[in-house]
Amino acid sequence: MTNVLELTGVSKTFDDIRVLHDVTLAVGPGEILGLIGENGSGKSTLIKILSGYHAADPGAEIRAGGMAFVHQDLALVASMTVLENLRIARFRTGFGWRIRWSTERAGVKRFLDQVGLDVHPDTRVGDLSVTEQALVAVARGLADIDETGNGQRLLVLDEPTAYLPRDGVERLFGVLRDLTAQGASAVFVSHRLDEVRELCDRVAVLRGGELVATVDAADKTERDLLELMLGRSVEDLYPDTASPEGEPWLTVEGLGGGALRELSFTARPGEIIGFAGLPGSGYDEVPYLLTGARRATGGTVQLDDRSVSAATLRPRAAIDLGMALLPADRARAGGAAALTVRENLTLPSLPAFTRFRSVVSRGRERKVAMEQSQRYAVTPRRPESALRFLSGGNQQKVLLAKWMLGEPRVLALHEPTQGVDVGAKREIFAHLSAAAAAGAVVLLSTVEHEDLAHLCGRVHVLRGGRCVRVIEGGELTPGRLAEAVYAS
Amino acid sequence: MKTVEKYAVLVVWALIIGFFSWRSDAFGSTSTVKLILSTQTVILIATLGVMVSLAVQEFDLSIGSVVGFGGCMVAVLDGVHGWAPGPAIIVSVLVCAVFGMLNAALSVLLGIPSIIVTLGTGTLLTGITLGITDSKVVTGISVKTVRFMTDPFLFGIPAPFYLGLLLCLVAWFVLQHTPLGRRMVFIAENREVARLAGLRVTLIRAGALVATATLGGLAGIVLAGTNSAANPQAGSYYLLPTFAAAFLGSTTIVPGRFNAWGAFVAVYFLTTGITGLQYLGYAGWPEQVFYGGSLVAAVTLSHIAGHRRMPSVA
Amino acid sequence: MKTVEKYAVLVVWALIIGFFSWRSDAFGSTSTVKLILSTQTVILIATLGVMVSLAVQEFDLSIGSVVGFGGCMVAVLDGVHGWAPGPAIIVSVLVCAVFGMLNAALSVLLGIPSIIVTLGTGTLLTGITLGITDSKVVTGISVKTVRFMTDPFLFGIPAPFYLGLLLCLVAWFVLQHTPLGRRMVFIAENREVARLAGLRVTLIRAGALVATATLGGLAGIVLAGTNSAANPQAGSYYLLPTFAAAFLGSTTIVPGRFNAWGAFVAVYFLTTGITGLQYLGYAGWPEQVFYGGSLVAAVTLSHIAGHRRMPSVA
Amino acid sequence: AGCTDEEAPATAAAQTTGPAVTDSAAGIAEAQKIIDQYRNPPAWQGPNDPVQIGALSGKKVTYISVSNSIPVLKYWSDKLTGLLQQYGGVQMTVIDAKGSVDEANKGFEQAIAQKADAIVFQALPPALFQAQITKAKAAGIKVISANTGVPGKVDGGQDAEIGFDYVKVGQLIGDWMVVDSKGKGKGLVVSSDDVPASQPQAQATVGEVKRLCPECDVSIKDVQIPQWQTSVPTLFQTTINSDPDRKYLLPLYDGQALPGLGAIRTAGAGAKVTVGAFNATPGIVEQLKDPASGLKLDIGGHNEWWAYAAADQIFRVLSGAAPISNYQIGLRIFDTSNANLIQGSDEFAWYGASDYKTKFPALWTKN
Ligand SMILES: Nc1ncnc2c1ncn2[C@@H]1O[C@H](COP(=O)(O)OP(=O)(O)OP(=O)(O)O)[C@@H](O)[C@H]1O
Ligand SMILES: Nc1ncnc2c1ncn2[C@@H]1O[C@H](COP(=O)(O)OP(=O)(O)OP(=O)(O)O)[C@@H](O)[C@H]1O
Ligand SMILES: [Mg+2]
Ligand SMILES: [Mg+2]
Repeated sequence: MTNVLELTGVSKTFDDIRVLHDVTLAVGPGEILGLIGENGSGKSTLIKILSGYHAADPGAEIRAGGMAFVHQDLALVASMTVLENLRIARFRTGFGWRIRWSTERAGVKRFLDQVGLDVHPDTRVGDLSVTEQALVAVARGLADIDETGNGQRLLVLDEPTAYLPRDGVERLFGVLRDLTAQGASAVFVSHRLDEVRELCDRVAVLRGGELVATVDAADKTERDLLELMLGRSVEDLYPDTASPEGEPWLTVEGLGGGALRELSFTARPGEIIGFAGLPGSGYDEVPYLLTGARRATGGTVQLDDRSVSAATLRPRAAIDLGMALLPADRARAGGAAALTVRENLTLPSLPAFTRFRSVVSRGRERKVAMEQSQRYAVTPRRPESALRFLSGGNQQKVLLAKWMLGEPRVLALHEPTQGVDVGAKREIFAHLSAAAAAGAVVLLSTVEHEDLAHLCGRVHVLRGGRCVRVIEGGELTPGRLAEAVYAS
Repeated sequence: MKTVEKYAVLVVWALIIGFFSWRSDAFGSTSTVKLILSTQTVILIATLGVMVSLAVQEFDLSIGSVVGFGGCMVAVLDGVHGWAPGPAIIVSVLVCAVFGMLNAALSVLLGIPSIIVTLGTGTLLTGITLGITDSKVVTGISVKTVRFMTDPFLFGIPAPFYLGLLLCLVAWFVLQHTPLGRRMVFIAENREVARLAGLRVTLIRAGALVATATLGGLAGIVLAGTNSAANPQAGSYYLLPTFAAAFLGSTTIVPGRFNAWGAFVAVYFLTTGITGLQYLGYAGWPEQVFYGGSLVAAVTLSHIAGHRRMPSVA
Repeated sequence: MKTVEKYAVLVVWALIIGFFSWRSDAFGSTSTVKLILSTQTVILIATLGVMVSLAVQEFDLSIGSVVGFGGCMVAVLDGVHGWAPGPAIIVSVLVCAVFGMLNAALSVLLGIPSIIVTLGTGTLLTGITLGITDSKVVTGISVKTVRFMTDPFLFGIPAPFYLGLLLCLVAWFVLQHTPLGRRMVFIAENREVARLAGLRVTLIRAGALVATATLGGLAGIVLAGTNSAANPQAGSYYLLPTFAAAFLGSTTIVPGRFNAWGAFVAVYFLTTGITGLQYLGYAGWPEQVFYGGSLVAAVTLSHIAGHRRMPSVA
Repeated sequence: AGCTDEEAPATAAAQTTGPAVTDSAAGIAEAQKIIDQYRNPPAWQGPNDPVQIGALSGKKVTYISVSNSIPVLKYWSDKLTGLLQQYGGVQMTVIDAKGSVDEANKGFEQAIAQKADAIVFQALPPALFQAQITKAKAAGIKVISANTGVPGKVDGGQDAEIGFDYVKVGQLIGDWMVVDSKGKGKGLVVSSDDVPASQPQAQATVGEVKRLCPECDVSIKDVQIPQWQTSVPTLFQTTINSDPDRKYLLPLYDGQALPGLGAIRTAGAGAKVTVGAFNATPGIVEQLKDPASGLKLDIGGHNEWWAYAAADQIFRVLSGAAPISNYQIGLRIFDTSNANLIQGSDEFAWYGASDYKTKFPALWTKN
């Protein structure tokens, strides 16, 4: 049988920078091909070329059957409904091009079920959690691929699991396996190498825009894949974390808002505290409510001897208290995509870059931006390029670096390593741990149980908006965490 | 509150009608209804025009120029060169559509924001209009055309009004019931995402700008036909009223989206107040105070009722 | 290419100057320079005004009305009620600032898009201006004020030009060199990011709208002072040219951002062509063709040079 | 200090009007006499003093037009440029202010910068340019206003005024209404106070009707240029609906009437109302022949005659001769009785008067 997708000599140059270099690749029928590579190695660019979003440099040859895509940034419009987002490009029309809403509604139900998403099709996407949004994007991919008929079909997923909890991942894998059983193929991009090994038949590795290897997944260990990706061997992913000492100086009491009903905890300087739970449990609201990004309905936050009511807390006041928030929604809340890396980096701490408290010193900014880019291994290291020209993972590093500049005393993070490659993940962890060692409190809300288990001294498991369990010490393993999260 | 929001403008409208009917005997009569319905067709069509491009987040500031140009073009072809009305109208509309393509090429293909492009091309077109008419009022439009535009057609109201109504119907259907309409909203909300989702963003945006220019041209033709002469200067006065009506329309009927019936209501709402004031003898500056004031009041009211859901304009 | 983009408008400007100097002997002289510099101050100040709110993504369509109102207000206070120039000017500017606060309250606090709000409040204010002046030219502004506005101050150019220059300097400094300017850019690009970074988004947006109205009022006062009288209809003329200049300015010097020197260049660029045409004897529609054409050409050129980097307007 | 133009129309009207009539028959008779006279071709009425223009060659005039997008203003500037050049070798630069005070100011500045010998400003209120006029005169430049309303009224510091007799125009409209309504008409004058000549004309109509027709009734409404398109149509119709007897709709200019004519046609009210205006703009005056439009009167001012008169005034001012206060530029009433005159594209043929073309040049002597 012929291949579903054949790429020959695909290159891509942005301005004067070549980000893809003569990539030649094929996907066979019924095959799942993993595509891995460091942040900025060109994975998304390759996929956007497939989808027609970017044009490849002249000389490339692309042969493909029917394709559907799940893009890295999800490509959803928050103000529109699940149904509209799912069907926007493929509405079925009845008499006089009228949209057949009832048919459509029934039609999408199947795909929402497939990904295990139990929401009404008329819900606004913006009202869903990031995880649920990811499932919507996957459902759209499934619906699209379903529509491409019985010929050669290829579903391309760019980091679909970045926001998914383990059960969502498993469900997705089940769906993908079913698809391939029916003869469709898939391209799967992920920074979670265990997932890649588990799901894929073959793995293509990009390094600096070049395809360095295409290997059988079964033949390689995670460590092998990692070395192929980075071109060097790597040490441990997780840093050693010192056990914190001293008196608790962050006290949160009765914090509520959104899905979160009531949460109380205390933290000592240097502690890394995790929050875990299922979507809707409120674990992912903690960073926002605590820093005033979302309006809390109640509770108090006490830092040292300063106590504030959470309901009146605003980002500005939170920052003054020494708090920092790294939100999950990079595009909307993280950084200004059109502005430069330097400008994004210095935004919250601009006064520190001024002369006479009124003139911004661009020289000082540039120097620090360069240093931060280096310290956080942002590539390409060009502080004057717009943030949106960086790959997703590198953007994430920039945004973490931006908050670190202010040397926060409380660092609240939501999915800080989403879309970040293993190497970068390691660096981010090292920075978090260093911040903790320097006396900051780090609060981490994430679906990555592995990370929680390794990094945190203690994890709060939430259900129904309340903390149902605190896991710490020897009990704190990924397995136990998952158990606690999924126990009902 | 949602219902309040949907109908806030209608309620204010009803209040205004009530007030003027109470204060002026002449106001509350069918002749007033006829008057209001039959004199606003040019604005109605031009408002639908700007609405189409606003619906995909494009600002077409050349609308006034196109209205002026369309009217003069048909007057020159029909009146000066003696073309038959049919071909003269068709060619004029087509030329306006071509102008829309210029706007589209510059703003969609080259990526220059449409608000800047149309500010420039609009001025250019006004200059051209003055040039081709030699800055003179153009006359000689066929009696047939003029009669068609002004003779009562149904319930004593001339045909163009029904054309406007038909265009509203089409715009309502397309925007609210077809995939294209949904896609336009999608594009307005997030152009990049729409592209990634596989929509033909370029085509749809360009199409909207062409539609705006086409409708603008049509409005100009109705204006020239109604007056049986075309004034090359007339267009510029349509810029602000059409945008005002389109924006006000976006706060009612389907609040938060540019929608046809909202625009329809807005056009007639705004004119009702002016008409009422004229009945009471307050022509002149009170009209403007009222116009501005009621625009602000209606938008604020439906906004408060609907808790900040407005189409994101800029 | 970046340099080409930065200076594309300047190059086109130089070409235009070259062309007119070649075609007209009278054009290439210091008196022309003086003329061009001394007569565009009102537009310059008003352009800086709209630029300030455009810089935070707010559209203030009431600029023209404020210019008209500011002039009439000072003329009424000084000319009719016999106030001393100082208090008359200060009170007029303050009243304009209060009007800016109304815009800010409606658009920033209530969250209605500023483009709709200012369309309404602008019309309202025009009505009020006509009302307080009885729709007539108001005269009688103190000789002192008039002399200050019109007597040569330095190099034969009157003081208001230097005031405009000073305001450019301030705007340049604030927008490009202070934390506030940087914060405005972030608010324009992504309000949520700005909010989460602890910026006082509401205050800054409101402040920008107040600044726009204040500068608009100042422009009106310069206009009235220059003429020793105020025309209540004068303002409406300023809406499109100020936006044209602000947009064109955003494509040069610091392409992609609304910037003071860009606006400065744009104002004088656009007027140079018109002045040149007048020297050559082409008053009337060729001016408009040239104005629109050169606006489109300059924007397109710097756009092509800079690979689609424009401030996101709408 | 204060608002200008307040008293002006009244005094002007007082100068030119006769005493009020005692009964309506007498009024109608007087009005009829005037109307008959002005339905005929306008007669040459001076001036007679020659003017030396031999030394004027090479002098420069800057002409500031309020907006050359307006047909007649464009015509005037073109024609005047030609006449000055042809007869006096005087060079005229045209500035199109495009409705902007700023641009008009620039015109004054430009004239001063270019050391012009005279400035003519067209249809711009002198009160608004007091400072500019003073400055120009200080620079030794003569200043002439054009079409500001009242002939010979030079209270803005200018050296001379050249224009139609708008007061006369206003009176003629009033006379015509008195006659047409047989002394019983109710009318609405639609002014446009942003045009300088509007007040004198509007007041003159009101004054004349009051003088000649005790039973008549005229009111004034103001609709300014930016609202012509949107407000005039509804104003016409609301007037028809609310006060059906007020059937004389009298906007100042036929360009202002144009949007209203469409509304009348649409309302099918062409037979019920009578629209009368000034300018006889080609393209609009033709609608006299279309009963559906409602246009029944359009007084024409002879635009070429105006241009000759303006040239004459400029020559006089430049050569230091005393300016003429009222040129009595030809006016002619076009109404349904003589609408057949509106024929062909040469608007000047409609007036049946062309002696200005020889009389004026005869006054311009070379040595
Ligand atoms: N529109 C663009 N203009 C310029 N450079 C770009 C553009 N898009 C991507 N790049 C650059 O291309 C390179 C590849 O980016 P890409 O997004 O394909 O990486 P990726 O492999 O998907 O990374 P990640 O794992 O972080 O998602 C990066 O260096 C990025 O900065
Ligand atoms: N965006 C949407 N998503 C899901 N369902 C929708 C959407 N818009 C409309 N529908 C549903 O489709 C059906 C018909 O839609 P709609 O209300 O637009 O039609 P209609 O009542 O015929 O039109 P109108 O009210 O405009 O006259 C309704 O059941 C409505 O709930
Ligand atoms: Mg990627
Ligand atoms: Mg419905």
